[in-house]
Amino acid sequence: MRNAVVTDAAAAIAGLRDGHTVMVGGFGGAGMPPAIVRAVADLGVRNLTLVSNNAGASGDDLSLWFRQGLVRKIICSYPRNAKDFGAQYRAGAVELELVPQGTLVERIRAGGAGIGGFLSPVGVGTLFAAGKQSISVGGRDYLLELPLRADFAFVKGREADTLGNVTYNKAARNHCAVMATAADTVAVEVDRIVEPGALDPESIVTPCIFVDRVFVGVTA
Amino acid sequence: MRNAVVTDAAAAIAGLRDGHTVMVGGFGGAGMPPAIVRAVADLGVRNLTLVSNNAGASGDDLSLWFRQGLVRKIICSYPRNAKDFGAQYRAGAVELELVPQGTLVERIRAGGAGIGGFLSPVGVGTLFAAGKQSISVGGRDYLLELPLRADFAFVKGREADTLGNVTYNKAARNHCAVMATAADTVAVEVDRIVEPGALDPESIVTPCIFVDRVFVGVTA
Amino acid sequence: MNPLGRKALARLVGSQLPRDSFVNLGIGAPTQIADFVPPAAGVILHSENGLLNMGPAPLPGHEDWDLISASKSPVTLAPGGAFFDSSLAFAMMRGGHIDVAVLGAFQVSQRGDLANWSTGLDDGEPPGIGGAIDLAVGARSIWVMMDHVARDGAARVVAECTLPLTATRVVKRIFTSLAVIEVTAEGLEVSALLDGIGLDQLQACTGAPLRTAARVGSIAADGGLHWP
Amino acid sequence: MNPLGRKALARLVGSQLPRDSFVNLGIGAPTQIADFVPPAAGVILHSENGLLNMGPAPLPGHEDWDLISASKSPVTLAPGGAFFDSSLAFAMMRGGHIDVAVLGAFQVSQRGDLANWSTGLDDGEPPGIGGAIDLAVGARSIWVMMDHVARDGAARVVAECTLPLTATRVVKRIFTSLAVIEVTAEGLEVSALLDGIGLDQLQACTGAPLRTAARVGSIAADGGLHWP
Repeated sequence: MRNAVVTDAAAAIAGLRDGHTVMVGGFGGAGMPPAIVRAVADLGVRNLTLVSNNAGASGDDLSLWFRQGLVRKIICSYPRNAKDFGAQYRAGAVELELVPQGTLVERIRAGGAGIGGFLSPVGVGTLFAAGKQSISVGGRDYLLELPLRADFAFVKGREADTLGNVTYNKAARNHCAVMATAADTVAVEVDRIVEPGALDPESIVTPCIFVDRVFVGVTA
Repeated sequence: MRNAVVTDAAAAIAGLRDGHTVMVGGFGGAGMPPAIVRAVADLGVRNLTLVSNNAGASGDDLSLWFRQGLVRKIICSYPRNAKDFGAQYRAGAVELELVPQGTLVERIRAGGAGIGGFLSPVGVGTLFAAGKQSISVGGRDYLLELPLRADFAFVKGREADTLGNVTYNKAARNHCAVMATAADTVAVEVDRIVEPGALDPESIVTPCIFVDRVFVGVTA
Repeated sequence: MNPLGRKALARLVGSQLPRDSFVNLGIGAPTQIADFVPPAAGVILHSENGLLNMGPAPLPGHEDWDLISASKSPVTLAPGGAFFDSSLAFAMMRGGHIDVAVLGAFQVSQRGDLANWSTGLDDGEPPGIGGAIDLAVGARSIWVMMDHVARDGAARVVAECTLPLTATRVVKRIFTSLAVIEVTAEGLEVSALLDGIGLDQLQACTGAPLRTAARVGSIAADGGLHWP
Repeated sequence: MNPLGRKALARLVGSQLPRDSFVNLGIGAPTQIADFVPPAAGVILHSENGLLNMGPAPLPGHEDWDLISASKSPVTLAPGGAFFDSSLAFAMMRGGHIDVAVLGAFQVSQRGDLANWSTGLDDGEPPGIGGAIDLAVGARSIWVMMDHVARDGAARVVAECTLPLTATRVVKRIFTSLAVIEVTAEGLEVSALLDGIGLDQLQACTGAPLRTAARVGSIAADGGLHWP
């Protein structure tokens, strides 16, 4: 029987290499997988392209990646109030692709759902239209937005079963659920792993078909 | 406090008029709201455009609408094994827009999510490409598919609370969840109505912001 | 005579939200409106990070950092609330399911153009857009809440925005520290004025022509709105 | 010597599914494969109407008509199964998350073009496409399962499909009542033959050139596959 369980965060990120594109779930701290974020920092890969809603606040989060210079480019909606990213950004050491949050999540969903692009009403008539194809449908203008995929997606769940089915906790579901559909390898840090059948099949948010690795994050 | 509860199916379909576009949930019988389907037949509105995955098998389902000649056009993925629709179709009394099922559900999702269209790899190089704009992205061809919306969406849920939050039963969730996002008026037939707070907030599939009317369908 | 403070302005906006409506309160000043929505109004609050029917802040010591608002502050969930993922949260916004979104702004034009995102051009910080742009495009009604003039006295209600836009022709109503202004097809229309302020005074610190509505309410210092 | 029947063909396909793979069995003949997948293989079945880890049919009297397969027959959910809506079901398909989809077909071309939908042109019924087209485009590997020839003896493995296509260049492997054929960049390659049939005989009832793989398996009358 399928077994998605791995021992720890180091095993969950195995195969991550310089130059990879990585999605990290979370809105603020909710949904960010802390043990994975530390493991990536420990691994010290470089030239990552990071897809994330935020850029780390301070301390034990994505700030670590910027402090250590692991990230070449970030695709992000709100990288403000992020001291370490800000320093790297001002120094010209990291590239920023600023994406409206709803467009960011929809681009990731498109990447996971095999959609080649979508027409968004968001950004028309603003700086966010720069470089994008404009398509008019039914007399309204839209921007053609393209899908996002990653080599790895790292998200935080509440419970997983050994097959890899995942639930989330409250508002920590946020970007995690779509990111878990849009990467070649999906690793989920959870609080608890249970046997198949222990999760309510009506309440599973990320079915195991999307998930490659699950492990229990040890909380300090 | 918001109260989405109405007395019965007749109240749930109030405002439905000749010429309206109507989405009806369900894959086969699972997810089809039987009391609503009968109430629409009793009301006898005509020239409906029906959006549904199937066209009714026989007996007490969408067959009723075709038998009574209520439908001018159906947008559908699999209208076979549907005796009454088949008779109308062969007589040239009803127009059929045949849509691949995944494209159908994604067009409905786009209608509910404010997406102006999307690029689908499905149908390229087939008869389903006829009349559609072809757009190439990254060397791959896609068809531009346009959103679907309706005046009314009628779906079958399991439980609702009085605010209008809805859960579904097993595989009866199918097209219901997206249809409930894509109509001006959304009416949900359920087995049971509970007080706000009685449903697990992690397990609500259709939050009440999408739902206008809920009622308990009386099962014969 | 003094412009309304943040609290009084939040009270003013909160009193005007439609009964039983679905409302998103933008980050920053609009967040405070939640404290002034009458419970009897039945307003249901949406948060872009995946909450519907958001409740008030928890008691001290009961914070749950997986249950936060779009401002990343701990909140609670009211009975009948729901959790969902960001794609559904933004489908609600972009799909026209939010009745009213109240947003902060730097500038609003007479046509309803909105400039409210942090470009970083002023503070040297990285830019940030977040979800305000999705709300601005998608909510059925966009209300803006802001001081009537900038700190340097420059008008924020203007003929043409000079700052980078968030969205064009979206703002329906502007609540400022001095007035309530409707954005209509015929231009800006003052529907309420702070007690002690005349239309001339308001016009003097506004960058676009104003006219008065058929009926003009008066706004008390505490944000209470009274009709003649 | 007799072509494989439906059951034997289902057994043959079922024995070849990769261990722990995610598989969608199309409606019609492929549905029967579920009965022949060895439990130890850990195969997880997907159904387009919103099920993952679909189990066998329920015992008589235990049917639940809200728990049906894509064929609209009552099924069960295996431990660790999940329910979801159609948009996620098709995201799984179109997004490349299904390892193998096994589909019925009317015709398959030497390039892997697939014709398998009911156009209604033959039977006067309305056409129906359903979800097979999404599977055909999206699944990582498309296997076809069909009789080697049509009832009138016409070839179904052809140089060019004459029926309306479902998708172009998608089929990877064809399981017929006489052989297993791989669709390669260099054309069709026979990787297994029914016991008692020679390549010449197979070629005679096939509409496109065949060559043999380096190793050719033999298929027993019960669908068992044996390697030399």
